[in-house]
Amino acid sequence: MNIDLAVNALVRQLELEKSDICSKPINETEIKLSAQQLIPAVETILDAGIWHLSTITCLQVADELVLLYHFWHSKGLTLCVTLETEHAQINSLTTLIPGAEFYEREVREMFGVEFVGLTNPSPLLLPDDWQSGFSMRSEKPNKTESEA
Amino acid sequence: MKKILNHLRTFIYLLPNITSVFFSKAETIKYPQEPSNYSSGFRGSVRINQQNCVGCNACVRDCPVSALQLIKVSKESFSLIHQQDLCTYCGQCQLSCKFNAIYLDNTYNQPSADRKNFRVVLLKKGKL
Amino acid sequence: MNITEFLFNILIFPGFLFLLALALGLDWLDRKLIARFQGRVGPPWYQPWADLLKLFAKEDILPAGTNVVFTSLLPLLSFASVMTALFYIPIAFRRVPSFQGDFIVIMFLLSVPSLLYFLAGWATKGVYSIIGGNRSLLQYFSYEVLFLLAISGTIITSNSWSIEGIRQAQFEQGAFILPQIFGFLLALSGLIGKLKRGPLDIPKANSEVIAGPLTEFSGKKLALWILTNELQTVAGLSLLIYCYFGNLWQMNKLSGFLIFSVLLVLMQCLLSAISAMYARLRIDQLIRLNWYLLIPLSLLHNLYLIIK
Amino acid sequence: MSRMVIPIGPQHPLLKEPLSFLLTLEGETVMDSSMRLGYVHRGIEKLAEQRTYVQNVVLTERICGICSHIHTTTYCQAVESLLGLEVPQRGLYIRTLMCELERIHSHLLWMGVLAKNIGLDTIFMYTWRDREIILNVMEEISGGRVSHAVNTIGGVRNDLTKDQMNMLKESLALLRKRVEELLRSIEKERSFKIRTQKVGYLSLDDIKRYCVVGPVARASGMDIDLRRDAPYAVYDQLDFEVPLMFEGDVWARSKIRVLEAVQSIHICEQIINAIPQGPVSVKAPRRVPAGEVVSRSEAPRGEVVYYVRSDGSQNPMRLKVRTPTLTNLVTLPKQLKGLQMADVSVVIAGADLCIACGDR
Repeated sequence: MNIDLAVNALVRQLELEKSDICSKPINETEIKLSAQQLIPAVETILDAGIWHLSTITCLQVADELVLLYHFWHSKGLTLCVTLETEHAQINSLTTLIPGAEFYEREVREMFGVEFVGLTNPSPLLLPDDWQSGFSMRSEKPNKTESEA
Repeated sequence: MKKILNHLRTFIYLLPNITSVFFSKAETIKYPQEPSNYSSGFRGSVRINQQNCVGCNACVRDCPVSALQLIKVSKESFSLIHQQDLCTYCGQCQLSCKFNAIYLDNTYNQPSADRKNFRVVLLKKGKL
Repeated sequence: MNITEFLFNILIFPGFLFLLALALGLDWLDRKLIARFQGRVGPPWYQPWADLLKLFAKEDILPAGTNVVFTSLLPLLSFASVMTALFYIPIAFRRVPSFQGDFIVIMFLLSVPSLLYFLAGWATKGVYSIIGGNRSLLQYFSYEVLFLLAISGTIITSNSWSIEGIRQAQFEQGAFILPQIFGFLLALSGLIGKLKRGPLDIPKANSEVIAGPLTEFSGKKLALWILTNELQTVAGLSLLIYCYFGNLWQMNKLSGFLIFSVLLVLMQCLLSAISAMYARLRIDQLIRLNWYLLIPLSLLHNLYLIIK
Repeated sequence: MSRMVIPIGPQHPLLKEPLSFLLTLEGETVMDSSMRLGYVHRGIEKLAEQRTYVQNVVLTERICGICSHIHTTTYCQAVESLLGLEVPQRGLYIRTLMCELERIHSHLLWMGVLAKNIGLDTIFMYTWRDREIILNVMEEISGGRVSHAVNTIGGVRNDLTKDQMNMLKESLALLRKRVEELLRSIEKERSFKIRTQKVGYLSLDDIKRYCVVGPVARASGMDIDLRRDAPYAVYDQLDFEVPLMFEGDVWARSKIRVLEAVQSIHICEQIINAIPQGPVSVKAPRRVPAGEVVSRSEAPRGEVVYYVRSDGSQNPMRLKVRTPTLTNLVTLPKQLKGLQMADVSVVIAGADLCIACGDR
């Protein structure tokens, strides 16, 4: 099963709009979702036979955190979820994809996104007594992005 | 019979290898006795062509580790300083230079115990 | 025997200095050979001496909470027991006090260092030391039996419990190496386990337990442990030479010394080649191999010798 | 039997890079394990945000000491696609050549580490001796043994001369002989086989659940290779096979890596014969238009993912690196459970960890 069919299934199940889907360079499709839609979306994708989660990218745009779930199956598929910076919280994928554990732990440490249901929330990269906040968050939160 | 022999052979599989290696020349070299030679493209140390440099700052701007430093007084008088202890010898300065002034060659810097020796004035032009 | 001759015998020849030179020479040969098998240059001849001197000059550190007297006694005792065993083994062209049963004494003295090695692991209280110590004890129970069983084939054939007796029997019956080649190979594999050489260096496998029981030792104590192991190599190899090639030379002659040296070097080559050729076994694999295959084989071998 | 907790790492002869394991042992059996990373965390992702695109080429090369070229390749690919640059064919060919040389070098290095960990020092010395051939070739081509600095945005820096091609041809012929010899040894050598077979088993289902990539996945029967499935550079013009095995243990992984090295030699020979004439790079502008891109490529250890987001300035707004080591690390607690203490070294070597990659 290929990415296009999975995208169609996603659109059908979650009733997405055309504007939520855009294509990016190097065979990449991006789909914008809300935080609640993530788990059903990943379930749909797994059902469609796309098992490979490449990574989870987190980035800060203005005062929002953007989580990007990069899937791959001959072509790329990115699920994009936007969260508030303060008290950012999202469901963990580790029950569906155990391989997501390290990516979620890293994002949790570096950006302070709380993953609900993360199997092993102990620190991965930073020391146990780390107290200097979330190091990957932008120092200048007012820096805005000029979208092309 | 041949099968049994092959099976027995797996118990001493490396024997032919180690005997043939034993009678051939060693791959390692005795370091101080035999000097190691660098290939022609080896990026050993940063050099400059005095005439070509115009002090355009391109190499300083692109240096990933800020190992180059340009002290510029006017268009004619400037000096270019190379910090060898910071340099990673990546060759980006050579690539960025439009005038073929800065380049890397395969001579090798001897290490030094003093940090001062790593600060090399590559170029001095005009009055500073 | 006057006092100077006595001191000369103890300290220089054929006593301490000669044995030291022999042990370190064999060590150098081992390192050089393995290096050449692997395509490297290898160390110069004085490298083992330099290593030993350096270790003796180094500061001696022990982890807090260990008993200093006990941990110092362990390497000293093991060194002493190997030296005592060497006193009964007629190295080169030296006559030794031989008596019925000295074979048993030598076997006992040679196995003392292994037991002390295990104790060293427990005495220094490191996790790696303890695991290494446990492994060395497990290994002790497999190779020691094998070595004893395999080499007792020569006792059965020669009907004597002394080294000199085994040697004399070979003058009458011919060298035991040909009729007892299997016994020799089994004894050699037992010896590899005894000396903790590759592929049976399980107690000190450096990718798993760092240096096993010796992890926490340093300085003079470590030097003594290493020296013990090297002297054990000399003792074990010469024991095998006496038991299997006993008739090839006469005592107290220079030609005897030369033949003995040649045999010693050849045996060392064999050991080096074996340790260069194989990967380290796992401890359970070793025990299975020993108790399911090698020990029954050596028993059968002895049974065959008795019936014959 | 009493339980004992033993630490492996951050400094341990078994690990070539710092990584911390805590193993709970019962006798010699591993009952539980926990892992910590971050001892070589250098904050490269954050650092990249403060540097220009050109400077980041050198920075990404420093992520890994073994697969340095693939990192710059993936990064340059990403930036080039943002810029809309068309890299000249000759440049792409040289890039691919370096990728494949690096794959051989990495696999040989890994094989040596595995052999060292199981106490077979002879194989270790032989593979590292053969690896030296590759390093010499790479130094001749690029001027650096490990940090090649071949890539630049818009192509490659170094052109291949006739002499270099001849040297490459000779070296590859010698290397092919050596690698085939190595392949025979790991197929036949008995002590190697009994140490590595049936150790660290991963089923096809585990591979899917843990999203494992690269040779570890292919050794369990997962047919995935980005070079074939999503060709980048010039892989669509080359002819090669993706070896596949189904045992799923460390022995299968070692064999598959050597088989891949043979394939890589084959690819290199094709490249030398087919390389077109022409320029090797095009000029790239310093400012990158706003946009985002996910770039993927097949490193020696599996899939490397770069995510680059640009806001139209000289510096990237976000650079995310996902290295294949992370996917292999996740599976380690599962692989280690119930093993003998002596097999821990085999499994850790079998996963082919590159901690510097994983930490970034």
